[in-house]
Amino acid sequence: MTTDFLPGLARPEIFLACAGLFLLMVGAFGGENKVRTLSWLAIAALVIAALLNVVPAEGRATAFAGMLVVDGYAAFAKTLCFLATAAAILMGIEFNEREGFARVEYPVLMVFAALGMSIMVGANDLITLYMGLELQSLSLYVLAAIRRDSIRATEAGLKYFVLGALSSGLLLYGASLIYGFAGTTNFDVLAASMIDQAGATPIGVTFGIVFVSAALAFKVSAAPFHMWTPDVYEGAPTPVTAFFAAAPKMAAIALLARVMVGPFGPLVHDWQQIVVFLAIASMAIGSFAAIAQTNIKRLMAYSSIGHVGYALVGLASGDEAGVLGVLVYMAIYLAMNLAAFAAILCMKRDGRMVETISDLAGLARTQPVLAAALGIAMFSMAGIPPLAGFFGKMYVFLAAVSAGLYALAVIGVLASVVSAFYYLRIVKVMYFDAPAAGFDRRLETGPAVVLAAGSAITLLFFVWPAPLVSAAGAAAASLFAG
Amino acid sequence: MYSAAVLLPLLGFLAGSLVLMSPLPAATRDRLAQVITTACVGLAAIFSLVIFAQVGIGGQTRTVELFTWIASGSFTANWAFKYDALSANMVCVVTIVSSMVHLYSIGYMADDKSIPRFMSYLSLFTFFMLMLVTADNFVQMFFGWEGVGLASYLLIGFWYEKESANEASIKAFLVNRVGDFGFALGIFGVFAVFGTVQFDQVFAAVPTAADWTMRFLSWEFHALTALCLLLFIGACGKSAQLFLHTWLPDAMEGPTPVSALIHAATMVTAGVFMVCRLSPMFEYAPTALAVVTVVGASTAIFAASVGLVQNDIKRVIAYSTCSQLGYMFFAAGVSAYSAAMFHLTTHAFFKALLFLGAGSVIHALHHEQDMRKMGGNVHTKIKATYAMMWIGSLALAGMGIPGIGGFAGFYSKDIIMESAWAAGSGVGRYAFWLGLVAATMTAFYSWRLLFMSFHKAPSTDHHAVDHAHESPAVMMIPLYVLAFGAVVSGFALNHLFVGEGREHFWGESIKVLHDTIEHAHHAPGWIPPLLIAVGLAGIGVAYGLYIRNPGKPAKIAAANQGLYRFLLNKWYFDELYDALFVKPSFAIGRFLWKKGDGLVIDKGGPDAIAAGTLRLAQRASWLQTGYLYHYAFAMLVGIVILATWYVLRAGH
Amino acid sequence: MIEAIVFYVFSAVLVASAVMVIFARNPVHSVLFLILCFFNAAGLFVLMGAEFLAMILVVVYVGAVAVLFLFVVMMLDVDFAALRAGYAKYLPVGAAVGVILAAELVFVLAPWAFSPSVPEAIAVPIPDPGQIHNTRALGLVLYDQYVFVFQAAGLILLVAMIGAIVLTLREREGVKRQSIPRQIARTRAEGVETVAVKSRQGVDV
Amino acid sequence: MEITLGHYLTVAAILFTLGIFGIFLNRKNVIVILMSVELMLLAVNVNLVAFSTHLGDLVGQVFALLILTVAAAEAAIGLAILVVYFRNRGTIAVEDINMMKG
Amino acid sequence: MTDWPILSIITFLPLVGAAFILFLNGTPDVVARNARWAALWTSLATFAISLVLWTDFDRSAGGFQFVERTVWIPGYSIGYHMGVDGISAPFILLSTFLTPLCILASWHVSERVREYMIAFLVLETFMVGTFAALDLLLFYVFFEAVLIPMFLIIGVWGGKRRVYAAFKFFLYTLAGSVLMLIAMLAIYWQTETTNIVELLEYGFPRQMQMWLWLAFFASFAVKVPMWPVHTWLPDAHVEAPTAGSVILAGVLLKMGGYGLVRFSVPMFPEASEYFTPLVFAMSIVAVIYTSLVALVQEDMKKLIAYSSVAHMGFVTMGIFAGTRQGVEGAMFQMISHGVVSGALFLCVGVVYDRLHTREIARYGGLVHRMPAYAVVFMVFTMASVGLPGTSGFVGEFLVLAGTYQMSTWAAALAATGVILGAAYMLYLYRRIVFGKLVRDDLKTMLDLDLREKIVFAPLVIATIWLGVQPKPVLDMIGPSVQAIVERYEADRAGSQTHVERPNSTTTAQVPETAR
Repeated sequence: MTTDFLPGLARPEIFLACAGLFLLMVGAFGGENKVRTLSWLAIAALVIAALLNVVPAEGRATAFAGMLVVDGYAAFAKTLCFLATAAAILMGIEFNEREGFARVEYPVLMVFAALGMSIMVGANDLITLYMGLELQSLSLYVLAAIRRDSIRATEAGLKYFVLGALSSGLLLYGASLIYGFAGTTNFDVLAASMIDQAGATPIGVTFGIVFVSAALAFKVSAAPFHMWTPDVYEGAPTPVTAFFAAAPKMAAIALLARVMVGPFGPLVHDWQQIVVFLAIASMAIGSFAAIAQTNIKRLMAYSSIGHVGYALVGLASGDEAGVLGVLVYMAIYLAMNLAAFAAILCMKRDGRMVETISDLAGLARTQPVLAAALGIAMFSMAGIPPLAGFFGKMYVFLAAVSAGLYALAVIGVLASVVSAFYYLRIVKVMYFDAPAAGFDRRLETGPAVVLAAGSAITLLFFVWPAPLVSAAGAAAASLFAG
Repeated sequence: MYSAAVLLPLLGFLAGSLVLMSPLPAATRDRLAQVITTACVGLAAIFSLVIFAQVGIGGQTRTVELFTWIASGSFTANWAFKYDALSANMVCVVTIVSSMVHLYSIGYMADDKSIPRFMSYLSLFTFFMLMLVTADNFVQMFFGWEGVGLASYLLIGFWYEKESANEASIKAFLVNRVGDFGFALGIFGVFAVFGTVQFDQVFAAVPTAADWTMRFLSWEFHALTALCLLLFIGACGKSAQLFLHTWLPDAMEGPTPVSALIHAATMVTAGVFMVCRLSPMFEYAPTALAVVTVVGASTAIFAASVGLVQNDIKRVIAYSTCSQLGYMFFAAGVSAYSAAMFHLTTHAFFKALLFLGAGSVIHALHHEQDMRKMGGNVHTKIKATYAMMWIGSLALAGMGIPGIGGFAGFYSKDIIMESAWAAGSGVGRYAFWLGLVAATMTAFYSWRLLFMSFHKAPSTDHHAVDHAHESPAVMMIPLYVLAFGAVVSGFALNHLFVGEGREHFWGESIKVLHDTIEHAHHAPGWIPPLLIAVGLAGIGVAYGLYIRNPGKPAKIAAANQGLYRFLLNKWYFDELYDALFVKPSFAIGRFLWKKGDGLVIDKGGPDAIAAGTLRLAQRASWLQTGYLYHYAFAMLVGIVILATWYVLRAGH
Repeated sequence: MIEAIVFYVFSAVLVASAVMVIFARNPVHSVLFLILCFFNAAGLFVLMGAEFLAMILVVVYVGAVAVLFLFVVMMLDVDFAALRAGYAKYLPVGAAVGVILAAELVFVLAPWAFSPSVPEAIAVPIPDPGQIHNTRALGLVLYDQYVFVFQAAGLILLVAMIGAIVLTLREREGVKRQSIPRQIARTRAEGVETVAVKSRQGVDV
Repeated sequence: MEITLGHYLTVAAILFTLGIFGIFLNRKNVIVILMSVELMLLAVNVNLVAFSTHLGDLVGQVFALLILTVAAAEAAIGLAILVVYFRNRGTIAVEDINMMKG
Repeated sequence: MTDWPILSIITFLPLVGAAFILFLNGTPDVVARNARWAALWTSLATFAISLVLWTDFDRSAGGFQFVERTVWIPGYSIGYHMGVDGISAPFILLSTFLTPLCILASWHVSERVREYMIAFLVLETFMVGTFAALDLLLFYVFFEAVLIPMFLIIGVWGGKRRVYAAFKFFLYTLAGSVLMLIAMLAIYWQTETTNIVELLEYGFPRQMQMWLWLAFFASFAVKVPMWPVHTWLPDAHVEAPTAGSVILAGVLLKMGGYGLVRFSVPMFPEASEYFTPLVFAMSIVAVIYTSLVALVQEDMKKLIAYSSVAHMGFVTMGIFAGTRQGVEGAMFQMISHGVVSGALFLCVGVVYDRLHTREIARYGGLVHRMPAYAVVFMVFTMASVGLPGTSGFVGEFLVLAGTYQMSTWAAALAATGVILGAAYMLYLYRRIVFGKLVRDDLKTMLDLDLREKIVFAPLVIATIWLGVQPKPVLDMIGPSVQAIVERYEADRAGSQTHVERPNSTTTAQVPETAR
């Protein structure tokens, strides 16, 4: 075990912590009229933090006495988390002002949440994992309820909090079992210890893995630990929902993958069944429950549950191809999901937000560009080529097939057909139905930018998939290098 | 010239179509179309005579290959014109009759509003028919085969306002399709067995294939027998033989020139032509030949029996055609192919004559076709037509004086009957006796027709008869030409077709293993007189019933009500088929659509899945109760499931 | 033997009071039972030689967290009469599932076995309490090896603080506050209104 | 009679299960749920300390210490959310937290 | 000329046109007009360029031509790999041939013209791409992508039940295809390549072939569509706008048949042989069952849609007969059906435009007012019926001839479809065109105008030309089919010949000149 401190490797984290504190100061002294400035500063900080990501020359290094790991995988995941967070802040600026809860704490909490994610994906120790997770979660609980005058927002916060606390308890209980078995919380040492166990895993460790994965499943909102998702997504303010559906999910998946293939990598045959179970349950719930929805945010919640199921299909293989699939899938998911939420943020009529799917009726006539962008996102989520979503699915299924998980792959694709139904329904409402009263013509800058970027990535990914795939490949490789 | 003979009618058709579409005034269009098409076909007829001389008499067989049509692996079919005695003869018959009909139509259809269309169709038909007869392979033959079917369909349904015409046209096409179904299967079989569809190659391979067998459906068959029978189904369809004959009488819905051309002289004889063309195959399939004989003979008697009681002038002739085709078939069935071809040729003349004559009558009587409304000694007003009808009837009845000469039918029918007798086989005798009875009936209904149309006391409606008038020259000239043929063709061609010249004439085109014709020449001497006798008997009965005792037929009909109805309704074939095929098809179709597609597949398949999905969706969203404790419970259940799974797994 | 008795006493009370936390009808009672839980757990900690944690548990949890709970329970002034105890319906199923879980846990944990590779895995061996007592030993590693997570814990507390403030602090309407900058920036024009009064007409104030 | 690791683990397991029980059986009051969470965390701490002692490794206690810290923060956030919810809704009965479902 | 990336140009040129239309601006009228012309010229240019495939195609070679290849997705050997052989080239020509006609036929579309034209051009890109792709994944991408524009075309510009039809179409075909995706991934994992050229040479283990075959079949059978997964087709056809039906029948169905020829038979020969009875059974049922159903239809488009199912039954049968004539006939049948059924839908469209109903009973006696229409309709009716001399005959005949060598039962039963086909088509024709003209609204119907004549002229010419002189097309298809058949025969367990030739050991007595 290295005792090196090497704080330089934690550049993004340290920078974000300092930036968060600085922003807090600005906010505290600048007052409410500085929210806009503060938001832009937060975006800048996140972008800078993303740029500060380093990949050590040897591919993988640990810092702070082995508590934190820095590798290509972490860098990849962090970059995506930071950018997604930045996008979420960007989308929220005008919305929050308009809806009357532009608070200085909002961007600050986002930054701290991003810091928590950063710590999560860089965790090399159960303790680090827990601390990162909690830093992120606490920020999210607050963000969910930040619109404190809204019953729905506070109910969302409450539900999220209670169940989140439950999941923390599960996580810790599992962590304690693992610690108790191996006598260590460090991932590297754990991995070494687990190698001896491969084949005849003591049930205590298995239980530990079950509890930890259940808790992480909660964070990624995989069924049956997904129950909070629809309510929270519906209740939370839309930019916050967009944020929830993007960055924390990415971080949690990255963390799950790291935990599973890192310390528990040798036990792949034990945890594979857990992931398969979660994947199938998520895909099923995500596909079926979404069909009955009328609120588009709730629908997106189920959709995100389904997408997590697909990402888990990749993870289920437990090999490098699988992790590559997960990373590509999540990257694409972020792009299309943010685009979709940006479109949802544009759904306002006479300055008021509307959220039901039927409000989209005939959007293709009243606002063809917006409809086209949302349509692209929907087709992509349904996994129809040549849009990006298809390639994400392809990579995860490829991994599953390579691992011999044919049944899982078949269930996955069939679920994707079912899910196509409700994505199509949105397209149908926008394109086939008679127009309802149009939305406000003026698009706000934030959503417009995110919408444009997300749609462009979704639409044109197939032209030049190489950069993302190569980067994800390198990231996946680095995870297995250690 | 060899190509031109076939392609000129096509040119006529195309030109006619162009004229039809041109913006010229209607009268000009009509005239132009008439002239062009008639000229084209007429020219083709002249060419065909030259060809007949060169190929048939001169023996210069040849095949003009145009270009490859279908080539797929070893399957090759060319566009080609094969000229040998068989096809030269057919080309001759077709073009001559066709040109006469073209000419006749100018007069007959003068009042019609779509003359160019009619003329074009006629030319189109002629083209297809020529393609059929000059084919050097099965596929081109099939092309012509179906093509004439199309033309027939178009011409039967020419008066498309008439529901009955439309129905008849569809019926004709479909029944022919049934035949073609067998024909096509036969072609596939030929290809499967011989690896080629070229006549020459197949025929060359036949002797070696004499004892080959092939599996068809689930049974093992003698290959050639099976193939010949399949092909014969096609012949039955086209030539309206028993079981596939129902379309021919209905086809009389078409204009009369069409009936003359297609449904008497040419198209319907294609089946006979096919059997003759395929004589090298049939010769090695005696069972098939027997079937041909039986079917032919049965049709002869069946159609004749129905013809006895029909009242529509054209239908009588139609059944007569059907019956005469039966003669040709059983001739072919007893290997007397040349006799069949002989009768085909003579029949073409006298039957076309009869039809055109009938057309002239109808024309004269302002499109009255029901014989019961004719009569009234109208022959005094249309003498020429009357004479022509007599000639046609005499030829049809095969009248003549044995040892001296007679009308065309005399020669051809005589040789057929002799051949049937001379074949010596059971089926041959069967054919002979049935043919004899049919000959009696033929004479009877022919004169019944004459008597009813011309002599009988007119019906209550005098108007038509009173205003009867002789047809114009343009209609009469064809009658004269055909009558000439009906008189002399038997005598003129006897030597060449079935006499001593036959071997030189037919050459390779017809192949026989046992020369039935030769035996026929040594048939008992009582056959020709007997034929004449039964013919005279038929005429006598007709005279007795319709001239002497005009009330008698009704009484006989009333006395034998069952038989009469049976015959009048054509042995109830139409009703039978309607109940067996047509109605069930619609019923099954409706059942499959509503119940099969609608209920089982859709309701059970996609719709059920969709409904199930929605139900599941509803359930899944009910799971989301909104209550925290349920959510927590769900998580707990998840944990417990996983934990239990591993505990149980560890137990093993 | 004494150890065993102490263990069983603490454990029994711990479990019993935990049950009461859940099933007490009055939330105030629940909080009080929770405090009892904490005390007993602290006793168990001492029994295991973790004196510092025991102390923290009492100081922080009993002293702060539980009091916070009590405070909130009181503040929210929940109408106890309206609260329903409708869980009897679901109790059987819930209890069954819960019992299964408990049984499985006990079944799994009772025959506990450490990994054979534990000796190499030990990162920070507990020093001899006679030499370095528990509190000092914790302090030594906390600020050294675990400084990263320690800092993170600090941030978590900060976030909790921000969160609590952002959610609950509100500037009430109708409450007058002093604003020094406004007082300083006040001008004469804002303070005094000059009205030209026409005679005999008076002024509307 | 010796008190082994298994004894502590059993107590912790029971306590943990009770904590979970408290969360999903509770129909009355969200505060009790928060207390149940505390019970769960307490159980975890008992586990960790027991392991720490029996392994002779201090890390477990460090972990427990940090958990105590975080749990306190968590409780604070939880109560804050509860308070704002109560302000909006006027109730904290678990059965009433049901605006959103499906 | 061949140095150009000709296939890429054909594939993506329509996209360029679509992008151009996307950025048109002006008043709605101007945009609509410009969009129409831009779409027409783009598709015409594409067709013109695609003619290079016709002229420069090397008909003597069975391999792939005009091959282009670059890296697409790194790490995974998935490349941008395009090329054509005799099996795909005709379909590309068919696609580029039909698209301008569709656009011309849609001239009167007045709603959302811009989107309409974009949808068609995008659709063309995907269609051509599907046939040109030589990489398994690339193929799948194009194959599936087609769903998007077609879904919109049916849903936005369709009839009354368009939503149901669009969803049914989309989900049905998607459900079929996703299984194929899994199979493709499995193939990739087995062979580590998605290069179709290499895969065609690869011999899969028997057990694997079975599964892969089934997965591929699930996709293609739905697309073709085969009985009993055909029910999406009547709905989709009925509701789609005329041009949509044309493309659907003309090209989209062919993708299924193309897939069977391209993948199922050559890549999984053992499985193909094993499942041949199943395919035959399904095909025969399709032919007879749907023909009977077509007979009783009351909606013109539905009738023609059912006839498509029946005709495609011949195609699947021919493909799995595995004989030269069978496969070649199936290929030709697909091309012919592409032209003919497309034209028939246009015929329906003509009267639908005038009377806005597709109910057969509402028509009758159209020939009186619309002689030119009657002629055109007659030509396609006859082609559909399979009259020799029209394109419909050649394919049907070869298929049956090819099938006969494998199974006389199949050939005989399927041949009954020829009779039934004649029945329903003639019955349809008679009810619409013939008869007395009684209804007043029919009396004012106008005959084909110039635009419609321009649309129909190439189709009529193609129908007759393909029927009289199919050789160039057959020559194009031939070598490639030959390669497939030879491979298939090599893998086939035993000869299926039904002919016993006791007096000869070989077929030597069949004259050599037969070729």
